[in-house]
Amino acid sequence: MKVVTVMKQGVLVIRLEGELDVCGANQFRAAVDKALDETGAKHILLNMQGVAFIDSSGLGVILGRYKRIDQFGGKMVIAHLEPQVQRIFELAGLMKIVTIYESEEEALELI
Amino acid sequence: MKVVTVMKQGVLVIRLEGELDVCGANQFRAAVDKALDETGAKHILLNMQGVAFIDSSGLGVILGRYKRIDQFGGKMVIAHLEPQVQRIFELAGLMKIVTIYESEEEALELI
Amino acid sequence: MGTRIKNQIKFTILSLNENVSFARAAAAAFAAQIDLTLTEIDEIKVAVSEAVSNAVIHGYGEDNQQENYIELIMILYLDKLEFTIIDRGKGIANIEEARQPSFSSDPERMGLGFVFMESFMDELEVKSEIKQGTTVRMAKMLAPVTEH
Amino acid sequence: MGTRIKNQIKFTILSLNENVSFARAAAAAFAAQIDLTLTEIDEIKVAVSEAVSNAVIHGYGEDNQQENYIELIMILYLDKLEFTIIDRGKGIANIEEARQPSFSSDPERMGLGFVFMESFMDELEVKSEIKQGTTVRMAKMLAPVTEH
Ligand SMILES: Nc1ncnc2c1ncn2[C@@H]1O[C@H](COP(=O)(O)OP(=O)(O)O)[C@@H](O)[C@H]1O
Ligand SMILES: Nc1ncnc2c1ncn2[C@@H]1O[C@H](COP(=O)(O)OP(=O)(O)O)[C@@H](O)[C@H]1O
Repeated sequence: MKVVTVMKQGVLVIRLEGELDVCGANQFRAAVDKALDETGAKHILLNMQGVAFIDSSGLGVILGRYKRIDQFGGKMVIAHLEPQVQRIFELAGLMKIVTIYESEEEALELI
Repeated sequence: MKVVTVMKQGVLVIRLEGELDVCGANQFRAAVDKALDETGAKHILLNMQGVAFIDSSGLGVILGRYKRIDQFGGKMVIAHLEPQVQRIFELAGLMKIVTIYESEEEALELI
Repeated sequence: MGTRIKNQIKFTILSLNENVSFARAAAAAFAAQIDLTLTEIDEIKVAVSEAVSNAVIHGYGEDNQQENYIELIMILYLDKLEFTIIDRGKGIANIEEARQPSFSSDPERMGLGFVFMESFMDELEVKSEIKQGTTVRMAKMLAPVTEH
Repeated sequence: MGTRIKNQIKFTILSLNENVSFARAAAAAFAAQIDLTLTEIDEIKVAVSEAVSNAVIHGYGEDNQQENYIELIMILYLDKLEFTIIDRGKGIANIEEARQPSFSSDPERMGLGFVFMESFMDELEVKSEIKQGTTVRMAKMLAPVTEH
């Protein structure tokens, strides 16, 4: 799993590449928690274009980061969700707490 | 392995898709021998654009078809050879008996 | 019908997070020999991923030893594709409770593993014994093919 | 150095032409855990494909029975990636002769299997006994990594 984090208009943008399973989830957690600590960002934009696989371990870390920013009123938005990944999001009820956008630009504008 | 055979300007054009291993080789042999029987074609053009893997079983059937048409003065030309497949061709000395072209059109023109 | 084995692959992996993706890829490669849709293959990948992750995370847990093996048996029958995942780890005390949606013994996890296995496969059977280990058998039924 | 096992996967497949691609994909998936070039992964795929094809074609031959198993053991050491392919088939009478370029007991084949295994791997060891079977062990050395 490749995790790239970058600040854009005060939002922590996270670009993921690879499979978000138990391994990917560990790498994701470490990278994002470090970035949140360092930047103090309130909102998260998750660019999932490079993620073709996710399972419940992957969902768990996304939900965990959501909970972390939610307690300070932060929002989580997602750009580029692959159909098979979206299906898993739906099954897990995650669509209720995050908003999905077509592109990073659109997501940044509307956050 | 998907094997499509079509006659073009008197040449038997064979388009391959998949991995040319022992399984692919069996399917290739059956399809090409049938097409040679039915069309009586003299020359063969092998379009290898869809082949990303070949091993010695795959090489073996190509060489076998070459021998079959060679005894009647036929030629075998190849279009679109992937680099990793070309490497195997070189190691096996097959480059000496077949000519490689960039595209099917070029190969058909120059056969 | 249904009992004849058409193909079978059995493998043993060390209990490591890194091997979950391997198991998933192997399951997808095994499934590729039959004509499934991409969605069906994705479903199999998720289900196998959940079962193998559980063996690594819950079955063997922190106890990452060189002798912690997970066995994965893949069998193609005429009418179904079956995956059995076996660990010799700590076992499940209450299987019924474990299979409930949202139940997890780990507060950091979602308790959706068994839910996904259920939703994505047509059969799911869990056997477990404390300190002996856990066996999860799951299968996807295949559309009958007319032989020609 | 070199003896510590970092990861290990063992699997058993039925001797079927269709399983050669499976074995190859599994080898590539196992190799993917280390930082190899695409060319190196292609080389491993060819070498494993040759050894498993030989087990199916020569080891068990026409004798396609339900009990014909091929074992594939993949081990990652600190300094090398090793693949061992074992069949319990008919064995090789003269190993030295069999390893010669262009030697094949089958006129339809090229006799290049062992040549490719030699060229693409850094170690190749063949053990065989008539009617007992054949074991091919091959390894690719890994560039030393500086740990940080
Ligand atoms: N192989 C296993 N060995 C021991 N316990 C297991 C195993 N698989 C599942 N469990 C138990 O069942 C619970 C529910 O599993 P699951 O639905 O996959 O959710 P999760 O993995 O998110 O906890 C786990 O939290 C664990 O306590
Ligand atoms: N696993 C095996 N069991 C029995 N014989 C084998 C095995 N592997 C190789 N051989 C013998 O060695 C010969 C050379 O093998 P190889 O170099 O792979 O060429 P090819 O497969 O084209 O014949 C084979 O023709 C066969 O006689």
